[in-house]
Amino acid sequence: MMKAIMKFIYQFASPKHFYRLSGKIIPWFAWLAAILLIAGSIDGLFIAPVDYQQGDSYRIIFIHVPAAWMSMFIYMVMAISGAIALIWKIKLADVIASSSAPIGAAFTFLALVTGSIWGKPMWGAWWVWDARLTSELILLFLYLGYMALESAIEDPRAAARACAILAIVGVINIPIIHYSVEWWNTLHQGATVTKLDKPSIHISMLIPLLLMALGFKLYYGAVVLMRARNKVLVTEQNNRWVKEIIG
Amino acid sequence: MMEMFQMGKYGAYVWSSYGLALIVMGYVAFKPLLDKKAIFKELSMKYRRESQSNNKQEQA
Amino acid sequence: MYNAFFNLLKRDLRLAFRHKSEILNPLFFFVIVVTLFPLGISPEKQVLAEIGPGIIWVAALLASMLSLDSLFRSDFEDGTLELMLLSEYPLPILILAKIVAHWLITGFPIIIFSPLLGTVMFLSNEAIETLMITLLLGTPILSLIGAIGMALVVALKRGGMLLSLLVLPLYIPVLIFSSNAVGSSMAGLSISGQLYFLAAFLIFCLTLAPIATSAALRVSLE
Amino acid sequence: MTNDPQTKQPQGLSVNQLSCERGYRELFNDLNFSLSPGEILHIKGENGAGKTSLLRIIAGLALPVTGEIRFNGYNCRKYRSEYNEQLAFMGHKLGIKLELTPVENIRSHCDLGKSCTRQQIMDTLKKVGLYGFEEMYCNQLSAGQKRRVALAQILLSQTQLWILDEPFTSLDVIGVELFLKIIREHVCQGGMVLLTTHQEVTLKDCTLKYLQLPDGTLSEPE
Repeated sequence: MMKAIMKFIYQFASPKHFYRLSGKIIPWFAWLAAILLIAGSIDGLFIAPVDYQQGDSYRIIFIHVPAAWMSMFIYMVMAISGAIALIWKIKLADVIASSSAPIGAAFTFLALVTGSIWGKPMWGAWWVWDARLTSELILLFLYLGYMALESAIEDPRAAARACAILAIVGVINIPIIHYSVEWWNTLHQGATVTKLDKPSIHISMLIPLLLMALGFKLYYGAVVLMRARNKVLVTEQNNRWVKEIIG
Repeated sequence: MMEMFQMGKYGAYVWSSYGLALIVMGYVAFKPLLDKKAIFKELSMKYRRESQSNNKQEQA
Repeated sequence: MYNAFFNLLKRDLRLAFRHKSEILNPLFFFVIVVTLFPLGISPEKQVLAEIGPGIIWVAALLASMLSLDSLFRSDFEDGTLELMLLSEYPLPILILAKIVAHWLITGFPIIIFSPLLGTVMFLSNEAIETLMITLLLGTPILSLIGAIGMALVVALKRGGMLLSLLVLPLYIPVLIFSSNAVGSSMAGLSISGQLYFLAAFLIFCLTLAPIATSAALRVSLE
Repeated sequence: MTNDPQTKQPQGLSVNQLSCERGYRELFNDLNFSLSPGEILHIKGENGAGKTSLLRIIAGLALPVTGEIRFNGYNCRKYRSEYNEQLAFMGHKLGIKLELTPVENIRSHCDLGKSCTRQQIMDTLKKVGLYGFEEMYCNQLSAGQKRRVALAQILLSQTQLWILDEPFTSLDVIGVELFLKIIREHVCQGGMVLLTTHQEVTLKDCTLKYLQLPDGTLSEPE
């Protein structure tokens, strides 16, 4: 039984099958993401009511919070698919992991910069050593390390395996880092900063937030598949089906 | 109408955030399309080279 | 298996004693970096006592990171690492022996010298005591985590910069809790929480880091 | 080994459907051969044909793209420790520490596998022609003498399968002869040897097979 399931998975995850299937999925993801992001932006920018404490500046959270969620989600995806690749030797998992890294780094960057832009009117400074921003910054370092390691190792298969190990080590450490930064922050700053993060959010603000979050997820899905397709073409370049596609 | 875009006194912050998101995400989404073109070009050149050298071998 | 562990440990220690610079360089680095701060910031007692714990810990962190190169580099270059991978004994055990040896060579002298630097930075006696305890718990963690990073870059020609990018983010919890413990004991606060965290983290790393390191070495030597 | 369900197993090494890539270039594809006790396999091929890669894959240091290697019927990747017990490897890097003496080198190599006494080490050193050099540091030895130290390590490993990558490099004529003699003795006692070399190997009373890379055709000398 187990063998049959594994066989199915291997077949499903075969590069050729993946290439065909992902080609069909991407347009759906892309269009849905575009619709959701546009709707979420309009809702977030113009329709959601003004926050009585922060005025209109809070509208940045519709970018900031989903981007921060995505940054952590994508790192998780990288670690899990890295583990899958190491344990079951599924090549596609490696491709997904390494295709995810730049997208995750971009979201982390976005979360950091929007957090800082939001911080300027709120805290009066571009940068505050707030626990979330600091954790996000460390996450960015983890992403940069991952990408640097990947580009430093010449052999693509060795690079993928080394990066998988790094991602797993990183993902085990993230909760520890997060906890220590939070603890450090409460010691030094008190709870002055976090008031923005945990207000019981009103439904009219929640809707655009969820729209944006879902849009970001679908956007990630579309882009990661696009990048993975490109990688598959390169790694499988000696196979006949690639030659047939390229002609 | 203009008030709506000014967002109180926070217009610059909000719009720059959204603008930046658009630029970054747009670039990330657009890059694979460019890559794909480059890969197709490179691989098709490689295959042409290979088939050429194969033909030569057959002729010889 | 125990014999394999202890013999490898002995071999590494013997090698280090034939290359004394391997022991002394990280120590000198540690001392020099700490002495730079009074020169760069201010020699005032209050200022130094305030920033002292953090500075000593950052210096220990950097010294430990820079000494990582000696952990696998020479074994990689002369091929003994390859033979270690082909040993019939479990690789994580052998790796652990190498890490312990490396800690004894580079981490332990730092602990011995830390009271001196604590005095120079005007730390109180209790704070110096705490500093030594945190170093005792913390530097092995640095060696263990660093070994993973070093194993990933050992085959690369210019691995040094990359190593710092990989390893330093993972060092952050140790830095936070250790320097905070020293600062707290200066202020006369309880430090048991920080020490418990460090001890737990040490045990955690002790069990998992050798496994991750040996997986990374197998990839690197391919 | 005992866990393996099948009871009657073929003795020796068998390589099935092995393929290997470097970068995106295929080195060899669908390689099949087997080696029984008492046989020598000489792997031939031009530079870059993948000889070293093949040896490293068989030794378990590198991963093939596809295919598997079985030793006495069991999968080498699954039963790594049992396989390593039967394996001795000599690569381009000899695995000799320059700061240690031949005796120390051999001893630390033995610590990774089967233990050996000082008497055994001295006897082996005499056999490979290093009598009188045992207390010199290896950085004072010539390249050929270092080879001999590595040969002594292989001899003392008491393993069945020897994997030798260019073992005759930097050896003089006498050294090569000595090496061949030792290989023959090993094979006559039921050992197996896999080797690459650019020299012609002539061994009487031994089954010598050739494997040509990259196409993987097997042949025997007339």
